[in-house]
Amino acid sequence: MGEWPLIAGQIFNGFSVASLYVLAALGLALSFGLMRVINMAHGEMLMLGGYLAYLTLQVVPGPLGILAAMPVAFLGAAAVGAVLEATLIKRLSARPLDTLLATWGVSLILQQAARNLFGAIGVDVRAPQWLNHAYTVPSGFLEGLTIPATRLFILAVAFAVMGALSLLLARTRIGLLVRAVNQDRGMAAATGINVRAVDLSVFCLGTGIAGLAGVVLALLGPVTPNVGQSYVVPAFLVVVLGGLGSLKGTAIASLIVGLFSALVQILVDVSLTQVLLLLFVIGFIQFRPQGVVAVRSRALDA
Amino acid sequence: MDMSIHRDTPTPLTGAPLSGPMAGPRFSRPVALSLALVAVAALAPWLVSAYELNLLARFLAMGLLAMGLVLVWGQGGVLSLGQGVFFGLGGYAIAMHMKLAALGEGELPDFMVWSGLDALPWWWVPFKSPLVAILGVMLVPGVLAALFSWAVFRRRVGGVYFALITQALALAFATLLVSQQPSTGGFNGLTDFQTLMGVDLGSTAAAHGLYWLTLALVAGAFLGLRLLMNSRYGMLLRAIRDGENRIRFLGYDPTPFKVVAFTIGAVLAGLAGALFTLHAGVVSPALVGVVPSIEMVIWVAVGGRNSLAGAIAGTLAVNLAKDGVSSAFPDLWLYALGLVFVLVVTLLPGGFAGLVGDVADTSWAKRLKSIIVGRSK
Amino acid sequence: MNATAPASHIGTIDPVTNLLLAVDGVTVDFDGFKALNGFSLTLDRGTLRVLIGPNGAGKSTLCDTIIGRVRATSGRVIFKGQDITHLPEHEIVRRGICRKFQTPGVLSGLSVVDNLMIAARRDRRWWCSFRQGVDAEEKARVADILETIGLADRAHIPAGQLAHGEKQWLEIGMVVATRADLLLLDEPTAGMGPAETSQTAALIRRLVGQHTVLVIDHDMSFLEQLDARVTVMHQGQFLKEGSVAAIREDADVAAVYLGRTKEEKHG
Amino acid sequence: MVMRGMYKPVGLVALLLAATSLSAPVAQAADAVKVGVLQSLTGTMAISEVTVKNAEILAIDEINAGGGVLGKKIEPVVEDGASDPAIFAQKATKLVQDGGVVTVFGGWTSASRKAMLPVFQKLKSLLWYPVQFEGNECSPNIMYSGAQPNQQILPALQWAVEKGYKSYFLIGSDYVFPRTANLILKKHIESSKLKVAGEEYVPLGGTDFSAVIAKVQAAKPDIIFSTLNGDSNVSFFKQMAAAGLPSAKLPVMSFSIGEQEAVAMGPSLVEGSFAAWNYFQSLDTPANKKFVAAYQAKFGAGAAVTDPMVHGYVDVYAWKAAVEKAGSFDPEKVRAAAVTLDYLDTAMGKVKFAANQSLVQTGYIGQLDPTGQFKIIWQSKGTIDPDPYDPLVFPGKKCPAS
Repeated sequence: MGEWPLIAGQIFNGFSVASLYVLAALGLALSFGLMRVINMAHGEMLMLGGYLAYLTLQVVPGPLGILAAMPVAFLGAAAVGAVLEATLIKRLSARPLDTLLATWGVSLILQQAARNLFGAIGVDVRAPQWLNHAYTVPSGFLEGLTIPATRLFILAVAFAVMGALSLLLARTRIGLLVRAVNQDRGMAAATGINVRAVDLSVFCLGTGIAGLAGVVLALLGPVTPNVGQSYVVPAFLVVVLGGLGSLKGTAIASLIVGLFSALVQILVDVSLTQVLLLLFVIGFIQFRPQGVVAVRSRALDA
Repeated sequence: MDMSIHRDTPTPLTGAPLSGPMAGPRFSRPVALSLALVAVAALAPWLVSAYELNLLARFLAMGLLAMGLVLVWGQGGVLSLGQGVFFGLGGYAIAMHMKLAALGEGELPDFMVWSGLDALPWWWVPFKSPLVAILGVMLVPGVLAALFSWAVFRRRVGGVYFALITQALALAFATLLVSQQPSTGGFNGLTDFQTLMGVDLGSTAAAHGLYWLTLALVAGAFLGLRLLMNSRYGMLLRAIRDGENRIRFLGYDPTPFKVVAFTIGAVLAGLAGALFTLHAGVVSPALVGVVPSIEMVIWVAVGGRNSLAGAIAGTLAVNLAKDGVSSAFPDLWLYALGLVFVLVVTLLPGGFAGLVGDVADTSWAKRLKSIIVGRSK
Repeated sequence: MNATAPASHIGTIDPVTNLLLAVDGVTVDFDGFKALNGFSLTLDRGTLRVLIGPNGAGKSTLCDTIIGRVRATSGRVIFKGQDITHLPEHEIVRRGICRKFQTPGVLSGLSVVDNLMIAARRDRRWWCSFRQGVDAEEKARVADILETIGLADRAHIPAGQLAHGEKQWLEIGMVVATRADLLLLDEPTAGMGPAETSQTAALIRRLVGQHTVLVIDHDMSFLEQLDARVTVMHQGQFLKEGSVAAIREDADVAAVYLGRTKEEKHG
Repeated sequence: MVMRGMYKPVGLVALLLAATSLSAPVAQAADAVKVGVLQSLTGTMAISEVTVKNAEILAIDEINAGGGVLGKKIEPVVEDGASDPAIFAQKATKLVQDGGVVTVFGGWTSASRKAMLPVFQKLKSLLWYPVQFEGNECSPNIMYSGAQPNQQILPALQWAVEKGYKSYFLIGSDYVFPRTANLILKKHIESSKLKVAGEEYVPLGGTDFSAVIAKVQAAKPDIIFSTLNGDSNVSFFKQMAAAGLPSAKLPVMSFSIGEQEAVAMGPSLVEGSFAAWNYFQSLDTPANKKFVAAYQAKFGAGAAVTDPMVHGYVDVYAWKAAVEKAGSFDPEKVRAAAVTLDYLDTAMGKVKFAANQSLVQTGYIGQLDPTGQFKIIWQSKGTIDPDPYDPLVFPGKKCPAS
């Protein structure tokens, strides 16, 4: 087995990791684009999704449990997001940096609540048998390249979520309202749009997607009280790279981060990859401070 | 005038500016108060036990970092979630020197030996000199902070973005320290220090001396930062916080002002890290990562992001509470810490310094006071 | 004023004339929408010019382009014979252009006098900000401006607590305090009553001569009080130039404005 | 006035300080002796260390129920190390200097032990450290009951060599223990003329193994030796299974997966994989049955019992035996007595402290069954003497004679 399968495998892994980051970062980017706030408890929405998957699997065991878990996690996390938005984010909307700190507090509380409810050691969520196999290239120059079905499944979920979201934003009335508020908050409010309701729905949608992401992350990783923390910092970097809350920007930024990490890992270990990734991001904003997708308009902040 | 931020409309910190930013006569009373406070604190070695003195010294060292955050975050509006990095750099700089100072000719620190190194890494070599180490405590974090913040601010990346990037910096730095075990001591960090410039660190005299050194630096930084905040620089920094573009279109370049604030914050963090390392006897990646870095911000949030004294008080209060509560009620501590984040930031953006200011200004407080005083008679 | 900065070679423009500013064929393209489309304008030293045009004509974008907040897609901005098209904003300001924004851009956390002191500061390099003490000349100038804009008795309250009209005046004061040669005043009378508007017009007329002033406004009575040459913009392009009276009578100007004047006044 | 607001908080803290310094230690009953229990109750390590604290408290309670030590009841003082070495050092000082404890049981990470070491040396006290570690350390003020590398890692290699595995892939979390363990393993594998197929590290808590698994697939080893820590194990086994490499296909020998971790990960995920320890819950001895029953009676019927827990438990009993032999609570005398004790019959079998203050104990290999318990499939021939310095990797290094 030569170099090629390894490189091809890493390109696939780059896409796979990117799909995880897209799912983890999408909700974050959505509410950041609209409300300019970052929810530091976003990682705990992923965690919540994992635990909801665990609970669902207790009720619906069997091969299709994981599919049932996705809507449950979406709704559960969206509900928690609604509470968070209505009680906290709303009050702090004019102070984005303070929102960061306050939601960090929420994240500590949610982690400890999970510890008290489910125990510190985590729970068991397993990929069903129909996902637990891999496709291997039998011959040719890519001989030995292995593609796990679970990772394909997560890629598919990521594409489906992005597709659904862009349809929602482009084709529905809710999407129209979101775009209106996104473009000019004051004007939208003046034309009678209930800006508060739009904020609330988008925030819920964002946390819901995080809940959904939590389910698929549980297929490849642990479900523990602090699992959110291990995904949330890369998700933040995706938001920084992606620019202001555009779907396209988030997807491209995830892909950049995923491919960069996967390809650099051929040469150096994972620890060093993290450092190089940060340097890459700082280097990147030297050239494109506004992120992958620039929003160029007259509405610059005075 | 009140020292606190009042909700979203920060009140200025300067006195009557036409009579100059250093409104003269007002300065004497606070100076007298400061001196009295420092004098009382200087007596601590005879008032508290050796352990409590050590604890106080550690927390005062952290207070140095907290005051830096007042400048960076309170005055400059720049939220750094990566102060642990600079704290760690200062700590490691002094720790490396102490490790080297304990060695004989040609010896290596033990962790290097069992990591398979046979020569000292080049960047360790200068730290043999105590002078380099002491300068390094300030210069290494200072230069890194200046370069890093300049690279980010000059592209006008700030606010939430900057906070997130500093958090990634904290994660990357901690990971790097852990993974480069042969030259950093890895997860274990550096510990077991014997002497600093010939002084036996285990002695009571050293403990007292280091405490006084910390206290002196805290007092010095307090006065220095007050001067700075009352200077035209301080005024411009606050102006940039409130309207960066307005300042830019008045012909100022905001970038260096923010870079200077961030760098001063980092130098203070580095000093704090070095002092903390001397008091704690250990420096490790556990002090520099994402979680400790954000906890540093909460000390300041609790005390008051615009109050130097509040920042020290907040640091002492949060850490004393942690010391007391986390052993007896570990679960409760985590809930409490989370709630403090939420409540202080939401309801008390000026921290307790702001609260105290507010309360002192309201007439009902005076009435309450008179009632209490009246009753006690 | 700033001899060390590299001066680009000026082709058609003769630096010895009275010319202060030349906007030379500037186009600004926002994702296909041309806010400015090959627009040119020249201003002589010590003159007053009024810029009008319907919403979206590109008036604010022109100010933004001169001051560097928006960058020209093509074309040049020449100030005092030097190309400033690509200079950083603060460099442009230091060369002598200052702008009042449409929505008052005062520093609400600082006191009125601090706002003016910051604007009046001649040396704006960061390393000079650590010095203690106040320049006597700057202090006198600020006191003078405080009198002029009528805020002397409110000098020490936070600027955020001023009424809207007072904020406008404060910002005009700040712009003047910078000693800029060219003042860009974007809607200086927005939110003002007739009496305040007249005072503002008088103030601006006093500034002319010492400064070159470019005013953007819609209020016809204000324009008449200013009594200056008027340039009319439409869809990012030059439409007409002339005296207030001539512009008033002009059929083309009437055509682009017709039926829209009322809403303009509120915008 | 400007300053009034500024100085109030200082007054507040002065009050707080006064309060703490006034909270004088509760007067100690004449018939009680204080010992410290110092584990992380918060932070990332709490998950593991709380169970060790439980086991230590259990032993103390049992001894108290049986009459105490030298006629005194043991009074445990529990402190939180908060997963932070600096706090471990701080709390160790607090316990010994201000808390008046005669000895301390605690620590898990090497980082916490290294931070506490100077404290115990300076204050001339004694720490009982219960977790397997990388060796390379001998302090007269620490009793090391956890395995030295030659008591856990090398027995595992010996077993694998006996089983005929030729090609070894080393995967670890990126910190001290895995790095040192793998350094030792590499030397021994190479000196046995076998092959190291690869060596990979992921950051502590890392969740992405895609690249590591790709490298494993490329190297095609016979067995993986894993020093992964904590949650990373879950990600590793899930992603191995997803890549079509369950432990049935490619065996994994873990050094940090115990009964507790196996239950948390879902036993079916790790079923069939191997682990090397000096104790398994399934150990079939009367002493162990009694210990497990007592633990589960106190902390829940299904509670898992692990190697570090039993070491913490045994430490307390070893301390008691040493105190009784010395006839004193003085740390110096207790230490001298501890290394001259005869074999104790404990839940983990016959153990005693060697002259280098590490524990003489047996090495076991277990294979995980579907219930999360280990089936013991191999054990060392008799007890193994602890050797803090591997002679192959660190020739000539020895503990200073104590």
